Amino acid sequence: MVELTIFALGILLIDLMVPRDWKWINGVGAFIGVAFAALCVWEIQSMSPGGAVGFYNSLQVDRFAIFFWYLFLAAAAIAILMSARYLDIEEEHHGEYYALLLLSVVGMMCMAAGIDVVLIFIGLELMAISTYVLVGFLRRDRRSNEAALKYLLLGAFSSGVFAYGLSLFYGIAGSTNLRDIQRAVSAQNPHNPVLVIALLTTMTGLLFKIAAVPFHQWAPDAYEGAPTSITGFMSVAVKAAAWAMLLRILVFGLFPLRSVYTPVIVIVAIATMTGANFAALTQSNTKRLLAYSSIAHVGYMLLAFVAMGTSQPGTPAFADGFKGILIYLLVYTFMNLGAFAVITSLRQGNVIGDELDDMAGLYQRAPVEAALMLLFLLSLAGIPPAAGFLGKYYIFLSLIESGHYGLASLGVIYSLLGLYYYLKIANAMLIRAPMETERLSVSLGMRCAVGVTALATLVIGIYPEPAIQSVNWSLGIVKSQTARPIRPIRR
Amino acid sequence: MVPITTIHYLVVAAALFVLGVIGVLTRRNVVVILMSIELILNAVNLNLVAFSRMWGNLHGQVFSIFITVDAAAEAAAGLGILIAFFRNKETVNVDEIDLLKW
Amino acid sequence: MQNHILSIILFAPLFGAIFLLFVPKENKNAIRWVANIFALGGFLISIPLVPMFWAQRYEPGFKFLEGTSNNWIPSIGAGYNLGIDGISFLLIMLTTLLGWISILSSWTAIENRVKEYYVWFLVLQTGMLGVFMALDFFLFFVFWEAMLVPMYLLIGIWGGPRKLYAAIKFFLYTLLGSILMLLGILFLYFHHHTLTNVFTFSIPELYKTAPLIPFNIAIWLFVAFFIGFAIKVPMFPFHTWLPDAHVEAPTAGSVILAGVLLKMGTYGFVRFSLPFFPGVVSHPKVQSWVIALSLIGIIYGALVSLMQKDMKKLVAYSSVSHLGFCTLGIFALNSAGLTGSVLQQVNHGISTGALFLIVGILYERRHTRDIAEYGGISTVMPLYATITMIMFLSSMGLPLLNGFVGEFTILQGAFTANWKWAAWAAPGVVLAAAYLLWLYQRVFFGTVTNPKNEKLHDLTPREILTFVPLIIMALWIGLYPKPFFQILEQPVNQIVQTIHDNSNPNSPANANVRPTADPHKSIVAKASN
Amino acid sequence: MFFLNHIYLIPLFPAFGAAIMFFFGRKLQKTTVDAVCVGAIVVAFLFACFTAVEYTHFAHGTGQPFEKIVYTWLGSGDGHLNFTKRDGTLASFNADAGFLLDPLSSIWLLFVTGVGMLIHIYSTGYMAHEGGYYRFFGYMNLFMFSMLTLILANNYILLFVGWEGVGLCSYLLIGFYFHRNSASTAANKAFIVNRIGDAGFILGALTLSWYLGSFRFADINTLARSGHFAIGDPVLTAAALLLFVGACGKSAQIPLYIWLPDAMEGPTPVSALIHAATMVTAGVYMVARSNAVFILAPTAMKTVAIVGALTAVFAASIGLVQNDIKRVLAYSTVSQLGYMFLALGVGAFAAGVFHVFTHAFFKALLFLGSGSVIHAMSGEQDMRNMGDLRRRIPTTHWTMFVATLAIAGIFPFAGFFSKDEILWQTWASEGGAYRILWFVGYATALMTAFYMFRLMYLTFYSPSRMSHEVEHHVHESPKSMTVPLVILAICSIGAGWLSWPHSLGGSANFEKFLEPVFAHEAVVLQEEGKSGQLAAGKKEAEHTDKTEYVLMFLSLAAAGVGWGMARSAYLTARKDYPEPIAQKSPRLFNVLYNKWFVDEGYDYIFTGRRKLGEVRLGAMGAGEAASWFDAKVIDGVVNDVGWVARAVATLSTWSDKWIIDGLGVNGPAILARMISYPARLLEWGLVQWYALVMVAGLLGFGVYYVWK
Repeated sequence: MVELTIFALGILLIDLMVPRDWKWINGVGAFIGVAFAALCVWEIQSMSPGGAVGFYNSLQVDRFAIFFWYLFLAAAAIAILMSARYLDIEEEHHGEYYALLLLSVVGMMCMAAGIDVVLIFIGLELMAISTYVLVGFLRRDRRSNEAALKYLLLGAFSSGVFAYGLSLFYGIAGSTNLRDIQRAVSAQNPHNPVLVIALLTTMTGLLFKIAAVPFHQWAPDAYEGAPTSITGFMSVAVKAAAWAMLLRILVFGLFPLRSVYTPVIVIVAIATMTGANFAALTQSNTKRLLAYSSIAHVGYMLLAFVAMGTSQPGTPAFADGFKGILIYLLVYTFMNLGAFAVITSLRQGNVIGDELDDMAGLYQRAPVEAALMLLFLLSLAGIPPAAGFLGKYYIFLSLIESGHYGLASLGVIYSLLGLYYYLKIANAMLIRAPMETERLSVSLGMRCAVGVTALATLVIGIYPEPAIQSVNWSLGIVKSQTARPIRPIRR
Repeated sequence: MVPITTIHYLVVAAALFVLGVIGVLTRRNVVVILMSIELILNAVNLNLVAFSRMWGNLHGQVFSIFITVDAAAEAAAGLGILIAFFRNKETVNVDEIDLLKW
Repeated sequence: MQNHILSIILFAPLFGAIFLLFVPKENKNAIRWVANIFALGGFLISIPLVPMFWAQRYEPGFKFLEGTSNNWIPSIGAGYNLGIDGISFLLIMLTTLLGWISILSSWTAIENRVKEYYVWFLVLQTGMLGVFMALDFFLFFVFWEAMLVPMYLLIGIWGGPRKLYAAIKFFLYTLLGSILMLLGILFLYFHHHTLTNVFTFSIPELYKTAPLIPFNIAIWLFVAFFIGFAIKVPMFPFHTWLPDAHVEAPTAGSVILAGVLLKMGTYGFVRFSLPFFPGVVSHPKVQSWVIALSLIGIIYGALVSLMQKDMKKLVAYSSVSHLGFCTLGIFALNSAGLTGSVLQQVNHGISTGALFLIVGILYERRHTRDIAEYGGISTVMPLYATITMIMFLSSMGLPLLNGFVGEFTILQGAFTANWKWAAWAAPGVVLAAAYLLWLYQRVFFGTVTNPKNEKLHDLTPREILTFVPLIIMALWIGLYPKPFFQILEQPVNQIVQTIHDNSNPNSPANANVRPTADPHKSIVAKASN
Repeated sequence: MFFLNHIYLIPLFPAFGAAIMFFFGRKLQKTTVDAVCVGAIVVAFLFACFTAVEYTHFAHGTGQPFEKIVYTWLGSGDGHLNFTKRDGTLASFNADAGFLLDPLSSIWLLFVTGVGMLIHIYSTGYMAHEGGYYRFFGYMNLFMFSMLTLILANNYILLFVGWEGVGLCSYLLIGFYFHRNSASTAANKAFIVNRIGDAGFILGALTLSWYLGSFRFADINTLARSGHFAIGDPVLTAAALLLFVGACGKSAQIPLYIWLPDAMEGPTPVSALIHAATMVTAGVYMVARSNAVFILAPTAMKTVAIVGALTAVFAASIGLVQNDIKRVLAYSTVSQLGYMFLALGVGAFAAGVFHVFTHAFFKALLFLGSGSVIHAMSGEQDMRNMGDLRRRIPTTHWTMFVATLAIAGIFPFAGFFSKDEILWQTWASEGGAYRILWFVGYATALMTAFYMFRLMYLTFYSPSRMSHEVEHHVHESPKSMTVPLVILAICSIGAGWLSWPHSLGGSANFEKFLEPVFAHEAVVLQEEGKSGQLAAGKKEAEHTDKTEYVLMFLSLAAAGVGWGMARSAYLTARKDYPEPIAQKSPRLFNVLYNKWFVDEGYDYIFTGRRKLGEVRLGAMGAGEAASWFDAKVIDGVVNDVGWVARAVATLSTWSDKWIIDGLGVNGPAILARMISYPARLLEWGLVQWYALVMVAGLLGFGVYYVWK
């Protein structure tokens, strides 16, 4: 993290020096930074295989965290690849962009690794504020401003509520460390009103960040308004970070309260799937459509979370639910980023390219991209052999294992709706006649981005073993939440 | 004269919190809404300080300082974005921010 | 070769598709040649399978096994595990043959976006073959779903005026069924784990545990699978996607759709529903319900096609009727019925495939399928008329042609199961003659009334070539079906045996009684050592 | 034994011919076609004769059947593919391509090949100027193949092959002039009506296999005669009735006879071969073949007898007034078939078969003769425009006259013996009710004589009613046509003598020959308490009976009377001559002339080709209803589900927009004034609305928690 911060600042400095037409240097720098960070993460991982706790017991670098770190870095890297050309077109090429990107990644890392609410909160805010700015990065675009403003107001509001809940937890536990909170909470009667208020307010914050109904409405606006590359980045990285935080707090910290929060989650899950899927059906704006679809995916993941919440740790249902969420996030990162990458590449000199009509006849204009987009869409719809199926598979499996047949069949119906609106895009791309016929010019970075994501989607779909292994590896720790010897590491 | 216990602080904080929420919901001026959010955060701070007093450790106070900083940062970012917005649209009324809908 | 022949057959078309990607898009004829060569190749390399299989047709169990139960995704116990028995063998041969024929038939029919067309077609081919070969449920499901996409695009891109509607309807409808089936699969998977403490998708393994599921749960699983397969077949109330899909699809698409895709449903019944839920299928109520649907399908489909004005729709509804026969045979639950059903599936592939080719040929010349547009065609296209007559006869089940063998065997099975069923199915045979001959009269007999029809040219050599293999097969099965019966004998008898062993004769009474514990024990023992 | 062992070749010769026609026919010369097709039949005929001779040596009197199994057709052939019989035991599912020759089939074999050969020769002349020459002969050969398969099959399923095959060929040949809509319609009618019968047949065969465990005639007969089954066994009765449904379809009995008259749309040789001599007798053959089963089912026997008698008189009554020469013959065929079934029904199998045998000759002759007439009249078929042909086409005239005498049952022509035997058996087989059947048959005999001589007089004797250009085209047919006529004429005289009855001092060789096939039935019949006339041993004893002579005389008298009536009515029929029946009762004439309106009734009720007012009944009606149901209800539901989903979506996302726009139309002022501030919150796309929803959600959680 530290090194990322350094890079971020470094980019800011360089940005002042380099002339206008050398701005791409920033991108390169940011990319190097991400690569270097990945290197360091790998080093940490090899250095302390069992995981380590630092920063005065506020930061736990366990496999769970490392898994997410890799995820964030990958997302950031792809986002950077996507951005360069896009920013040229938008004439918003500034170093801050990359700096903020990297900083938000730092925030995410804190969220994923933090076991102290303070650190988690700081990470959250670091990420959030950077993304507010990134969303509003297109200063001349009213939609962008508006999105940023809305996102900021609601985000700040929600984090206020979140913080309120945390403060109450501190009051109950007398410590801000999740482990202590867990201990204290398990001692308490789960139906103590203060506890419940604390829990609910906290959950409000968490659910807001993962954009679950009814705390989702910021998402479509923000996604639509933001620069497309950022939309992609938000829809995967920010979401993943929020999930990491949610899992940390609800599964790690507040697990004793699951009898209280699971029923609520059930309602939220159903509401999320319903609202999002139905809303997505009639969207005519691709970005907004994908925004709703990503909310719907949150609903599916919440189903898995329900399966976890209603079954004992150690049972296959619990494990598969957990795996389901992580794999879903992993797969989702690639397929959604890929989809947004394709949409980003539609941004040409005169076209904004986020309307469904801009997709029309994409096949004639850029066959490869259209084909890959089809792959991403199928993956989103959960059609094998695309990767998306793996996530669906685990979620349905965990539901079956924990005996939620009703929820499972609900999931069936909604995945049908999902298929329908993904097919709308596919039809536009492959079947409708193109509106303008000149071939789409796609930058090298974009090609790399799309290629990488497509490759990942396909490979994970056809040979998911490594993915599943990595998830198992990362869960080796979360499954057994028993205390482990604390070895402070100096960095 | 009643001794002032943690509960009192909590009640006051809760009141502040609710006020902030109502402010967020009702005021039309974005700046005022930002201020209401500050209100909420202050409620949080009050809580934290009271609790840290109750437990006799410093976690809460540390946390409250962090939150103050964060509030400042948020306000800064918010105002920046608001200025950009104002440039384009010449208004700070939330009920005129309705370009993105449905 | 012997050990990997299945993989070779399976991936030959896919290889062709990938190869095709490197052929320049402008050079249409080159693309056509390459595609046809690969299609023919795909068929030819499946030929060696015939003698190999014939040699071991009586050996029990699956043959040409490939891969293990968990060499693919060990951590969830899914494996790249192939193997065939008599049933899948016949369907695989049918698939390769029809794949080649339909690709050959679309030489002139497809003019725009030729390259994609053939690529998707070859991909589809691999998907279908995979469904019939997979011995692993996960693998099976992957193929089952993957195959929807190319079909969807074939209908959606190269289809008729209402192609979008038809394509989406097809996709959604089928997906609904398959996801329900997925839930069923997952339950079996989990149930196997609870019994044996092993997570595996291997179908032979699940064969051991699935029948132990108590009736009151198994019935729901059966329903889940049933809907999945019934939509695919399609059985009576789930059939409405079929006419739309057929009418809109390009000719070759219809051929494959009718010839192979529909068989997946029936294949699913035979391969999964029966051995997995013997207690349920042999439960009198369930059986009679399914049979009732089949019988309704037979008569209903025939009646509806009697009144169709669009040739292709007529043939489509006739498929509903024919597949009613197939399901009737399957759920008669005896050797004759099952044998006849599988045979009839092959026959339906041959004759209905041919019927769609026939309709397609007229459509290519006149771009209308409206029966009223035609009349007296047999004077302008005598050869075409003759071939059509042969195929109509085979479709309506005239002895010494393939249709009769299957239908009669099915009727035998149905009759011995319950004579009323056969009695109800019999009108279907009469109506089949009615709608087909009436169609023939309206299209081929009489004088050429429509001036547009006077210039029609008779079949080209390529078109003749598409029919030759089908006619040969029709005559072969009609005259000397013995080999087919022998190939089907072992698997069919095995299935019937399973049902017989696991069905409790006085079902309604003690259907809900849990099976005794010792089978579980034995299974556990099996798993442990 | 060469011929017996290669008996399967007999059907293959014509099959070969048909195949040649199918592949190369279009390019062949007429002469080549003749050589191939007629040659095939000639070879088949010779082969058949030799086979029959060999068979007589093989069986030397015992009449033991010869069976030759070529290969296993249906079934895996290794006995592992089984089905469960009614009694729960397993039986192997098996149908061989096997051939059976016994007295019954040898008789059919001989006259089918023989008559077939003659008709082929005849056709070379008759069809000489027709298009699609090769097609015609290809179909004819295909028909011969099917018919021979039918005759020689050793099990029901192979028999069904021939059964459907002849149906197909009759379809193809009726529709030979496919340009004529009437022809193709008649063809469809024939095939579909036959299909109905076939369904019954298949079910009957299945019943037998389910009950007795085999399709082989040999097995079934042995089992049926083993005495394990009580007389009147319900299952066997059902099987017999179902088989009889098949027979009704093929042999044009009530209610399925309707296709045969229309079948006259085909070329005349076809009518002669298929719709008079051979195919239509297949039903008789099948029932006779299944005699062992039928005899155990008295109910079925009664049904057969009654249906037969009714058909006989019914068809004859229609035949009385028809004007199309071929239609008259068609109805007479139906009526004669009725006779045959009457015979079978009363247990006189031998007599029935004998009538088939004689009928084959004289009815073929009549059709060919009428064909020759039509040929001479250059296509005219209406008897009202004929007359006075006897000198113009003498050969045709005298041959047809012989045939008429035969069918009318004038001694000593063939028809006399067979028909008389049937009537006598009907009278004698059982008392009471059966006497009514006898009377019906007797009345039919009278009518037969009447309409046949009506035909003769109108065609050959009465003053000419021809138009002039027709008149001077009239010419005798070529040798290729007349020679077969002569041969058939000789047969029509002589065929009857094969079974010269004992009562007239003969020794019914024909029946003796068939005895082994039916003998057991005699025994059973006696057990049933009937007098077993056809048990040959008993015969002499029976013939002390005087009634047989009385009946003989009566039937002769009937024939004479009919002849007389016809002569008086039509000998001098000029243009628009009076129809005697029409004069007696116009209404009756109308009904008869319109064939009792049966076709119309069927069209209303079963096919639905005619609408009953607004409603359409029958198959087409059901079809329309079903397609409506399919489009509106089933698919409707499917689409509605989709529609509802879309609607919900639209509502959930667009309702607010709609509200706002609606209010916008009314003017923002009203909005501002009336609902100034909550409405603003309502407006979608507003931050505070989002926030409100969030808070609402939070509170909702609380409420939900408390409430739980």
